[in-house]
Amino acid sequence: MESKTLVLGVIGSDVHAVGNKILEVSFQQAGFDVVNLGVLVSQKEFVEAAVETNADAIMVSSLYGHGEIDVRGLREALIEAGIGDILMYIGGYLVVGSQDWADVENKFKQLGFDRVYPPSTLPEDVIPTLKADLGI
Amino acid sequence: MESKTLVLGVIGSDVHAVGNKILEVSFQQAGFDVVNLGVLVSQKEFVEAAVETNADAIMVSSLYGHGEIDVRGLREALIEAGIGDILMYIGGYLVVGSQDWADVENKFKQLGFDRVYPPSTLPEDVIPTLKADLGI
Amino acid sequence: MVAQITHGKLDWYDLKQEREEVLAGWVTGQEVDLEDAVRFHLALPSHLNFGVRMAQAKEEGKTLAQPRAGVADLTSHIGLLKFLQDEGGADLLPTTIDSYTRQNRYEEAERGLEESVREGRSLLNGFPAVNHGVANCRRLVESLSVPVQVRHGTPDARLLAEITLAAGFTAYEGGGISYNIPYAKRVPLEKSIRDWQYVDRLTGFYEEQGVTINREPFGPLTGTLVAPSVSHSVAIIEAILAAKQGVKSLTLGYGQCGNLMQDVAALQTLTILAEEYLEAEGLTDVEITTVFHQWMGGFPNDEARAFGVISLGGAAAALGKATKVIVKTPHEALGVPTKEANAQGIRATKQVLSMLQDQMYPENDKLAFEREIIIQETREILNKTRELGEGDWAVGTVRSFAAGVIDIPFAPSSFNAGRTMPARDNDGAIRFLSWGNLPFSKDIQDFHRSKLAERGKAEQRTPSFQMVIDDVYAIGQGKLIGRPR
Amino acid sequence: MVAQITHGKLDWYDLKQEREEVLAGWVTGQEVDLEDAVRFHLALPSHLNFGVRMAQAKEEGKTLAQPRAGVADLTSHIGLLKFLQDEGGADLLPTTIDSYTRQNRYEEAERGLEESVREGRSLLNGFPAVNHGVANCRRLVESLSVPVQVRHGTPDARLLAEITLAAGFTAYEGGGISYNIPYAKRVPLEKSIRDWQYVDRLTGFYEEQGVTINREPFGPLTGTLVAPSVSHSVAIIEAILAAKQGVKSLTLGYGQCGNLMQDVAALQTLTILAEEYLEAEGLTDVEITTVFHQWMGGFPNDEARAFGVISLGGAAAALGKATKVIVKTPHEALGVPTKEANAQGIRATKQVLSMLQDQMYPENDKLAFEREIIIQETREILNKTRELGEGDWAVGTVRSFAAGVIDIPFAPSSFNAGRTMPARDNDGAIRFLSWGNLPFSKDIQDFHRSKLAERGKAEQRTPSFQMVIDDVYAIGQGKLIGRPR
Ligand code: B12
Ligand code: B12
Repeated sequence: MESKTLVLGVIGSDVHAVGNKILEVSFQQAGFDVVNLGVLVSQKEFVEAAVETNADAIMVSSLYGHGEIDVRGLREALIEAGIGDILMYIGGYLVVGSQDWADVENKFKQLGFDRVYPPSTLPEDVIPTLKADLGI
Repeated sequence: MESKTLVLGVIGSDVHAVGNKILEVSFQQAGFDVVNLGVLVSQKEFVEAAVETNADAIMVSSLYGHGEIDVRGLREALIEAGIGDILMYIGGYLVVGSQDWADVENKFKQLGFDRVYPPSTLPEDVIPTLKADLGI
Repeated sequence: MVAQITHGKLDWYDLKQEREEVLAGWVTGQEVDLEDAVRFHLALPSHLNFGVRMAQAKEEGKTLAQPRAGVADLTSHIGLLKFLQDEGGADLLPTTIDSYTRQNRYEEAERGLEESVREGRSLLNGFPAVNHGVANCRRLVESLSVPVQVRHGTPDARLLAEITLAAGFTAYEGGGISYNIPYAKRVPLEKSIRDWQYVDRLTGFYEEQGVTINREPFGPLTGTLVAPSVSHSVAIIEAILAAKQGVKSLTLGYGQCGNLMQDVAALQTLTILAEEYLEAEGLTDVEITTVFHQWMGGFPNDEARAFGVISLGGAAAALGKATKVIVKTPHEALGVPTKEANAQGIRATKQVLSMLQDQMYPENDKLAFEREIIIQETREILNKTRELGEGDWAVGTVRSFAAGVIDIPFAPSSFNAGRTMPARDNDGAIRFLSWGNLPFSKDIQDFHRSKLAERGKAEQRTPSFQMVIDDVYAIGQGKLIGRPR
Repeated sequence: MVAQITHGKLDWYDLKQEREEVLAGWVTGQEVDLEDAVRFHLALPSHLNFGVRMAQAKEEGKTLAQPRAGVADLTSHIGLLKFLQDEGGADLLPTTIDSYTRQNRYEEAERGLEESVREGRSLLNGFPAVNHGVANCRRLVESLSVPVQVRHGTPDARLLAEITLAAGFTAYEGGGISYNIPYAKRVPLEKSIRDWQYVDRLTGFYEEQGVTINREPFGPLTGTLVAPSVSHSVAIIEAILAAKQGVKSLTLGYGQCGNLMQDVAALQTLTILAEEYLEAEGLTDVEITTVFHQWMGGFPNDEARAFGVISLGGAAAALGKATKVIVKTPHEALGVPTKEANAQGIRATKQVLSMLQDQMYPENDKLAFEREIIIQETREILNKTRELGEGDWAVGTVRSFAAGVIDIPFAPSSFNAGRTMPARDNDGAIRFLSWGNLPFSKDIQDFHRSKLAERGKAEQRTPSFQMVIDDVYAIGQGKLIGRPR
């Protein structure tokens, strides 16, 4: 299998590191090249890392509730950097409190994400879809 | 204070004895003469005891949920026995499950009870009202 | 007058006429065909057998969770049980019987059933299994994927046993003491013991045909401040009486007191004592498991607080290594629970059980002392009972209750002396403020006296019935010990 | 480059210029007037003082309950806290600060606050106290009838401390390690330790004026499989660092592991060790109390199961005699809780606390052994740290982290070695699968090796990172130990 590169990170002022660590290990075990930016990652860092590593997908985490504010403009920044059609997933606790999932999913799709995952997502729930989306 | 007589009992096939015991002691301490019929008391026993002891009030308990079925006709039986206007209270878990209290209260008032009490009633919640209703 | 009883094994053939009378008690009695029943049982997969599941859990050191539940109508009842199995994760299921059936008032049960169907809500507080009959009950047993037990509170449960056992239920709760004294007012013990010997002998018959039916004396009794030695004495007598009729699978019960040390000690001593007394009667081939009942007295109204009580009960069951735990619900103080609330109670309990599954309450001196107290008290009660019965446990039980040698607090029965006054000590363990005629030795009496004095001192009041009342309300009001404000 | 630090007491007058800079960090800094602040504090009734309330609870042997809570808008935040006080029965209140403020991003916090007011829901995950300023925060303090604490996760919390302490908050969570390593990525320890010395010195200043401000290092760190010796080491270092700046009221924290014995041993040793090390530094006039955090890792989605976890945490806190417990909510795995869910968490906890209030976890050999392990491990870490610092705890801490002598699992900080791998043993206690550079002696190493081997054997697998992952998910999935299916 041709190896695909994922850029991984937790956006904004968010420091939840545990899920990020587990995703890193799981994606590696599934055969991906993983560039893990860790926690507290700015939009700029995501864009630069994706450009530099010629990444195939960006995997954004947001756990702490400010996701909505933090991701605004990320898709636009990617377009500006010339990689506007890169695959982009987001997962975690995307808003403050619990809201109707369909609304949340819809909101983040409009913000430019291809797929949106709720908090209790396990790596094995994502990997097959990711492979399919990347054509592997 | 002139002493008033209460007939106390748990109606029907109901064996919940703890509240009944506590009510007995509490009413006694409050100065009433208490005729406690205990648990598993039929309508007939209530009526006979009230007539025999020339009671001033009947205090019916029902805890196990069948109260609705068990008390039907009790007021009529009292009327028949010539003590139709005796004061009558009921308390406990009057229906199966939890229903809107206003509905339950209303239902049991229509069944002939002067006052209807929910399960978490303490003796001290009742005694002042009872004294007032009996004019003491 | 009630006939003289003994604890000897009933002769199956002598029971023939009595069985006919019992089965004539309601029209569905005609459906009972023992041969067919045995065939049905033998064809049931073993994962539906209650005793087998309990033995397996004991072996694995796991604590299983079982709710209480029952509604009038069959379809609704099956739906309820499936919900508790699938959404609650119940390891074992119940069928709680309504209160008319418990008093053998089948006409009233029939009326309640009809009205329930008409109104589309259960007007009965349980499932009237006798009225439903064998065929209907089999539909129930076959719809489930875990074992199911009959739970009730019936002094004369002969017809109910005939019908439900023929229908494939593999477990049956109750006993001649535990389903009389807390559940009846005027039923003589001679009668209820003899009626339960019938049930046990019927169970023994099934065992003889290779069908294991689990029997469970009702441990918590009145559920209200019952000290371990009192409930242990009753459980062990019922175990002996059952085993003498051929019962081989016994689950002995105990209702949570609330002091963790006392609860663990009670669970540990229950098996020890039961095996000791069964062995003394030569009854050695009986599988003993235990059941812990989450707090059986008054609950807090608030659901969150009720979850606290439930979880603490789960913790005590797990740490004391009960084989199963009977689960309460966050609606306990509100009325018969919705199925959702019932499932919630199971799930909260299972979370605690599994988190504590590999943990033990640590062995220590105080625990050993607490065990010693329970063992000594129970032996004093049981040995006096055996003495009064001149070696016969059935006779001894009747005489013991008459003499107040066994005495259950708050029991409605007129055959119970009602002379004891239980109250919590300063650590929340249940002790005796007065022990009536319980045949306690001087050191046990001194122990209780000193324990209550200690509490009285801490609360600056003389122990009295007010203390008992305060303790009855305490857990419902968010405390364990009913201390003055 | 960051300036060299020492653990010595900062000179209040030397801080003058730094204080001015800090206060200039946001417009509300101008509202701070220390003289006025001291007057305000001295006029507060003593039942609103956090440290006084904690000392009293310790004296009475009671465990108090405190929630977490914070929303953006002032009125809503006051409403929330009053609800938790009145409907939840919270003994102590929090004010949880939003994550922008924690990173000193006051502009973003301002925007989040404005948007929250506009949309009528909180877009911030906490209360931006700096943006609200002194006068607004005082309204908050004065609206409540129990003490209130600032809870956050801020590496540089100087301005937040200036404002909230001036506003009458009487307790302040955090520390130079515990609010850096789990909460930041690139903040050097020299910087966060020095910034927290500022906060502690400010607290010391208040103490000098007769105003007790309670300080609480954040015990649970990353909340995920942190062994007691690691969190104890951090708590004790922060206690020393704080006390050296004049802090007199300290609450040391520990996050529930889930094994009851380990949790009780951890709570018991925390005070013992803290007093030992403080005394060695000549810091003897410090009041030490403890805080137990209900399970800080991933929670079950199901609310009923969450109640089970919460209640078990309450039980551990009560049996271990923590002075207070920080309460989770049934919404933990769903997102920031509603105020109702938050109050439910408190009430479930309080029910358990009060039912166990007069009960103790029994003293026994295994508990003593577990205490010995924690004590020995902690001493090994702390003594090595002191050695590396040549007697200076601030210096030693920086060097210890650089060397992996202190190492917090799953921490995001690049100043944390991240070389240990914690995992549960076969009883569910947290041990080390690998201890990286933790300065453990051979017998401690052998202990961990044998404990993990025991579990590996029971599960028929070689301990590996998969075991760690399984343990991370376990409680969320209804178990304590992440065993393979
Ligand atoms: C541990 C924890 C912490 C630790 C974090 C330590 C650390 N540095 O990692 C500490 C204590 C420091 C902490 C702090 C805070 N936390 Co926190 N925390 C948790 C907790 C309990 C567990 C998180 C966790 O580790 N889970 C285990 C991992 C394996 O799961 P995960 O993180 O969810 O990740 C999985 C999935 O989400 C998914 N996923 C994640 N990202 C992505 C991305 C993609 C593309 C895909 C496909 C999938 C995916 O896959 C992952 C692996 O399975 C959760 C609640 C919970 N879940 O029970 C709250 C929680 C996330 N925290 C919360 C909050 C608010 C905070 C604080 C703001 C306030 C506070 N309570 O103190 C601070 C924020 C600090 C900050 N600036 O970020 C909230 C978020 C609320 C919301 N969004 O509505 C939660 C939900 C708790 C709550 N109910 O209030 N927290
Ligand atoms: C202990 C108990 C038992 C014991 C009773 C032992 C005994 N013989 O006394 C046992 C285990 C035997 C038992 C059996 C059953 N119980 Co029960 N039991 C309880 C429990 C836990 C506590 C009752 C109690 O003692 N409370 C303490 C006393 C002091 O309070 P009280 O009884 O409510 O009385 C006070 C007030 O109600 C009020 N009051 C009562 N009567 C009156 C009358 C007047 C006039 C006034 C003014 C006030 C008043 O004042 C009293 C003193 O404060 C309650 C649930 C709860 N409350 O937490 C369920 C409960 C009452 N039981 C219930 C049921 C269904 C049963 C069973 C049918 C089934 C079963 N679960 O096994 C059987 C019925 C047996 C029968 N035929 O009656 C239900 C009733 C449901 C409903 N109505 O919707 C309850 C609510 C549990 C539940 N949620 O399902 N039970």
